[in-house]
Amino acid sequence: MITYLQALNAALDKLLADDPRVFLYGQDIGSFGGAFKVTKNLAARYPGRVLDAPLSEDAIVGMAIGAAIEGMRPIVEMQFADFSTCGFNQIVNHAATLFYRTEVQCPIVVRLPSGGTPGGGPFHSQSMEALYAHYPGLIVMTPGTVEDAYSMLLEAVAIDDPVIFCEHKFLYNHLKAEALPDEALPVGKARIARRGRDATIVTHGAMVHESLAAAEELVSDGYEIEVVDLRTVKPLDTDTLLASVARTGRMLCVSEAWPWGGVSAEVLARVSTEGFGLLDVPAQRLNARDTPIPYHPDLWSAHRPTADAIVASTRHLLEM
Amino acid sequence: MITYLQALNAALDKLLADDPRVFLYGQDIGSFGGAFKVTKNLAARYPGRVLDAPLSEDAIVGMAIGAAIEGMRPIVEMQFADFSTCGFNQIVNHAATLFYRTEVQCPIVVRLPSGGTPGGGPFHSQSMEALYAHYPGLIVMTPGTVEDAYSMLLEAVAIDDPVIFCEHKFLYNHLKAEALPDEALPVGKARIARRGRDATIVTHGAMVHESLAAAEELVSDGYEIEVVDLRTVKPLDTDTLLASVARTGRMLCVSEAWPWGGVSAEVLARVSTEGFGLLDVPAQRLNARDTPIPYHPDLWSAHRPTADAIVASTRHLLEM
Amino acid sequence: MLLARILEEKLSSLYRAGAIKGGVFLGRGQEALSVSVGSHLRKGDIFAPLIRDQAGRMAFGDTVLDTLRTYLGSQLGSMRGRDGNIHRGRPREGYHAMISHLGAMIPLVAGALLARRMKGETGVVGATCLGDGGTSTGAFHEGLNAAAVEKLPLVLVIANNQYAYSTPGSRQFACANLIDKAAGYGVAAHQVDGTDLNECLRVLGEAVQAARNGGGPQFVVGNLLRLVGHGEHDDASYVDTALKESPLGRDCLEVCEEFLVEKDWATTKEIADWRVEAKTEVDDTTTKVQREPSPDPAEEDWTALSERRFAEELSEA
Amino acid sequence: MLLARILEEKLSSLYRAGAIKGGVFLGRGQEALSVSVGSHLRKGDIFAPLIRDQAGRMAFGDTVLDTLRTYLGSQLGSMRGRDGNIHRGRPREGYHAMISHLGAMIPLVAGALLARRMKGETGVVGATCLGDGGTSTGAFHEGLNAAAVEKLPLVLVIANNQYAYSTPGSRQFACANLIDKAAGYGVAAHQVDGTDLNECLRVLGEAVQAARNGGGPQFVVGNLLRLVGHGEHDDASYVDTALKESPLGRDCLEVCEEFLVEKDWATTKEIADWRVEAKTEVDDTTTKVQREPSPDPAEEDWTALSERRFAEELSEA
Ligand SMILES: Cc1ncc(C[n+]2csc(CCOP(=O)(O)OP(=O)(O)O)c2C)c(N)n1
Ligand SMILES: Cc1ncc(C[n+]2csc(CCOP(=O)(O)OP(=O)(O)O)c2C)c(N)n1
Ligand SMILES: [Mg+2]
Ligand SMILES: [Mg+2]
Repeated sequence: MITYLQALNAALDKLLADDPRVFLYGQDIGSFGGAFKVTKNLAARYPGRVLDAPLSEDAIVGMAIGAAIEGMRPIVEMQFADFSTCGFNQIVNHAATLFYRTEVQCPIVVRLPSGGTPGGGPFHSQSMEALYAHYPGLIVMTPGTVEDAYSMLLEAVAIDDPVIFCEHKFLYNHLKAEALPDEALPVGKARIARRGRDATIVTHGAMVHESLAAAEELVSDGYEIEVVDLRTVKPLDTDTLLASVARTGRMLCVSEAWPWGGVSAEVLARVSTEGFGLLDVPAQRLNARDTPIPYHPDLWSAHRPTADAIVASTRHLLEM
Repeated sequence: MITYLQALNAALDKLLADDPRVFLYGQDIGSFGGAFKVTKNLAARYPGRVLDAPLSEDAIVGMAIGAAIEGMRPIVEMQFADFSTCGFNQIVNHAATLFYRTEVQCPIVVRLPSGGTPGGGPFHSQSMEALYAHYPGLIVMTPGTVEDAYSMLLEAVAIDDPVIFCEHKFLYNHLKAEALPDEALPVGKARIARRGRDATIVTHGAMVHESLAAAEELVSDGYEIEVVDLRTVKPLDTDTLLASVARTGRMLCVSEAWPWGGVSAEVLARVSTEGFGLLDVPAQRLNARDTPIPYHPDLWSAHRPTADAIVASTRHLLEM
Repeated sequence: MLLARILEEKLSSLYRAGAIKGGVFLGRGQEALSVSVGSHLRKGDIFAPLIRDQAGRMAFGDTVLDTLRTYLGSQLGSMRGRDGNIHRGRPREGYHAMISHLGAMIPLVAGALLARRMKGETGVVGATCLGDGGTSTGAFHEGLNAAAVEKLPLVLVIANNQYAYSTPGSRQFACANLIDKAAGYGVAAHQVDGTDLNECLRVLGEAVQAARNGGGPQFVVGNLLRLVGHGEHDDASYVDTALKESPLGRDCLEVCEEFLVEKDWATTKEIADWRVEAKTEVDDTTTKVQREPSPDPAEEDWTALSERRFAEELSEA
Repeated sequence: MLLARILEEKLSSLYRAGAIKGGVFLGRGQEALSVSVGSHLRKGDIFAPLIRDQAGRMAFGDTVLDTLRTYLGSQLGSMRGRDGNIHRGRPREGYHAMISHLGAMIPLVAGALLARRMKGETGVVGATCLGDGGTSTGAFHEGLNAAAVEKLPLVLVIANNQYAYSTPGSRQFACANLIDKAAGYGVAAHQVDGTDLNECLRVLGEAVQAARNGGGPQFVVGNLLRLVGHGEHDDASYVDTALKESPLGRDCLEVCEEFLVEKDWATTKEIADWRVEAKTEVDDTTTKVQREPSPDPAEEDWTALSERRFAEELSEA
């Protein structure tokens, strides 16, 4: 069995082994192996290519951009996604604009350990994909499975544009798979995680598993719920969503991020517009609440969508 | 006649005169009067209360927060909205979370000279309202008229929560009104800028005027287009939108910001969901293109929505 | 200082017992420096402590009770379960609640001091602490610089514990000594052996007084070692043994106790009694807090805004 | 340097004639310092100029033609109308195109140098410039510090022209001299009279050589005055008259010409001829560029991504 975290480590290992242009830069990622141990053993295995950075998110991203222009393939680790606000300017104004302005590519990958865990609190729990997706020039991935953690990280580095890689902390050690995949869906394609006919749940990241659990629970009520894992939120695979909604006529979008302008807003805007004729009832969304992410696990469980809340929302959708 | 810019200056003047807790902090806003002259004459009139700041957006916002906790009402000027990325962390993680975490209010106003002007280019043209609206804990205003520039700035300072005040640079000197208003719609209420019956254009900021021009042009085709000016994008006045769509059955949302997760995505998500039964045809959106904002005025005109593009999109909506 | 140590030992054992859901980040070895900051501040001053400032917090007025409430997520704690562990404070009392982003508290304290000046208050001091790693942040630089330009009475204390998480100073900065940074901001510099309480009290006393007297920002570097992991999940195996055995690795509490005994200011017995007393207080308070209710999600007021009229009902969990 | 001056004078008059749609930000008075940076760099080196570096840009290989194309928005310019004025470069040639956010180019150059080192290239230097105001940014601090930690061959040149837009140094920093910042980063410090070309060439020569030889980052402060507004819309009335009359206010070009004449290296006549020559080149190129096509929105490829397969069609203008 291999965990989501081990899959990330294996992907980094393979990338470093296969491509001399790849190097890693981030806080405590060297011999210490990173705050979560995603880079464990890599510094020893690839001397001089897994570098501890100062506590300087802005410089970390800025340096990665400079190295990318020089033909390298830097992979940057933010210790938590939440700290990427301190490197925000370099990401959205420098990396994201470089190709458009200069025709020079900027193949950096910024790894953001994302999402909530119990006791994480307001500054160690954020899901920032919508922030980055709003800016032109970035590709934003939110792998929700062990297989995707592995294959999407490999692809992220292969892409010639900057990639924001939102890996989910809650899945790091919880999620396990039999083996690493040999092949994968192309980047930009959503995946039907579960076939259904009565309604479509569109989701991504850790919410894939809450949604699947919800779908399972609804089986006893006689419902077959389709679950679509977006995988990449920018670009967003509208076609797969529309095809699913064409089958089910109902859609709920579940996202751990905040509601206003989040992934779910973009999904609803697209599906409601392009799938206007396909929807039997209005599309719905379920998000984290519009407050900072609370520290206490009891509050946290009520703040983000859970399988129970998804069941309730889906029932509501089905009964509309 | 009073310009949008003069209205802002008059509001600041009144605020400083009426409330000893108000002070201004930002780059070049003192005796120089600011890059755009919004704070002209104020430093001389209110000695020690209009302070030039170092070139340090992060510190500027951080200091404003500290002063607000101490009971002051700081108004911060970013030289351009685009530079607020450098103060982003303090805004979204400190100001926006303070009340939720500590029960202490954070009444700061961050003025963002926003939006495109010809020749502004990628870093002097951005519309960042969606970024800030995504975060819980912030109020985001986008005044589109001289009257609102004045009255909403007064209200912004009166509000006990942090306000992101997106004033539009293109309107600074172009837009004029007869006089300053004595009263105003409450914050959070959208305004029917033009009555109509055939379709609703929902918009805000400088796009209000492009939309009104488009509506005028469509009169010759026999169409009466309603134009709704959002005024505040968070909170968003869904009720007024729904009431308008109930009358017209059709909606186009026009926004100068980028599409993914922007104001228009949020508007479409809400109206399509809550107004599902009211829409005769799918809601549409028209945004700036999903690239950095180009420098050349010819490219810029093709990048952002203009009256012509709005006419075309509205025609398409009407003919659906 | 002793109480802070005992309390932190309790937090550590509660962590190991799984009684605390989030992380636990302790200040063992840094108490002398931290307590010296807190104890030179007066009521009406401003303090924004950081990660390893349990001792300084208590000297400034924080309590065993509120510490435990915050760590254990009691609804009665100052953060009401919304934030936890070191992210606590009572900003209305000048005791600020840190956000995680390092360096961010510096401009906040500067701004609070600016406000005090505008309100005509004099003789106020604002202190905040940071680690060696935190000096690499843009926030540190912008905040200290802006405070220097305004000549604000800010005391910025750098606890140079030689590591930022696992990262040693050699990967964090290239100056010979962190104190060399002061001149670049035009602020007064102080350096102190952070393992020696007497020295810490003296130097912080000078720094706080200088700030109070209008000397502008004071930059204090205390050299020491943290005698514990970055957090309780961390065994700190990366810490250089030579450093541990150097004077930097001394336990400030032991140094202090030896001093007290040597000077005949306290007997070993008395110190042992204080320890028991502290332990009793901590244990009793723990028992009490563990019986307190957790915050109730159903009663939670799910808005981030203080102005209720702007709260929106979106389709949420 | 002369050519840069003449070219900028042309840009100023084009601006006044309304021929340039965006802003124009000139380096008048800063040419000696700027050209000294560019002229010590070799092919294969890295240069990220800033606002007032027309002279340094040209010394590094930028041309009158591309400058005018960018300002006038010709489709044939290196930025193809997508970006303008000082935001130009050819990053593939080591000549970087600044973003507006001050300080942001420092880590970029550091990262490029890190990459060169990883690729095994030696003897490379990377230079970048910044104003006095730019030293207050977090980006400056983080970038210089990270470069120092990696001991990269970065030459960071601060053009201290005494103002950031309208803001004087006294509202920008509190250190006695900007050079005092170097020690805090552990980097070598150089200071120079920015109005004296000889001195600038000598000091920059030393700094670039030191970086090339493995001496790590070099921090250079040139003292001078900008002899022009912040941008051409600005009359710079805030500049202190005493400063203008001080040695800082000397025009480096005049200083240089006097020197040449005094040394008998050139006659006044020869210099006048150079001026005419430069003017002719600038005028001719302007005429040519003004006939070039603007970028055509209809042919514009509206995607920010280089990988076409990920471009999305959203409902847009
Ligand atoms: C801006 C930012 N980046 C990263 C982190 C994650 N982080 C938390 S503590 C820490 C190390 C801090 O080291 P130092 O400042 O020396 O303080 P110490 O822990 O040694 O007391 C890091 C990297 C953070 N809190 N803030
Ligand atoms: C981060 C950031 N904030 C604000 C600005 C707006 N701005 C452009 S130039 C300038 C003044 C720069 O002063 P200085 O660094 O001294 O350079 P100078 O113009 O004097 O050459 C300012 C404030 C900016 N470009 N970047
Ligand atoms: Mg440390
Ligand atoms: Mg300057």
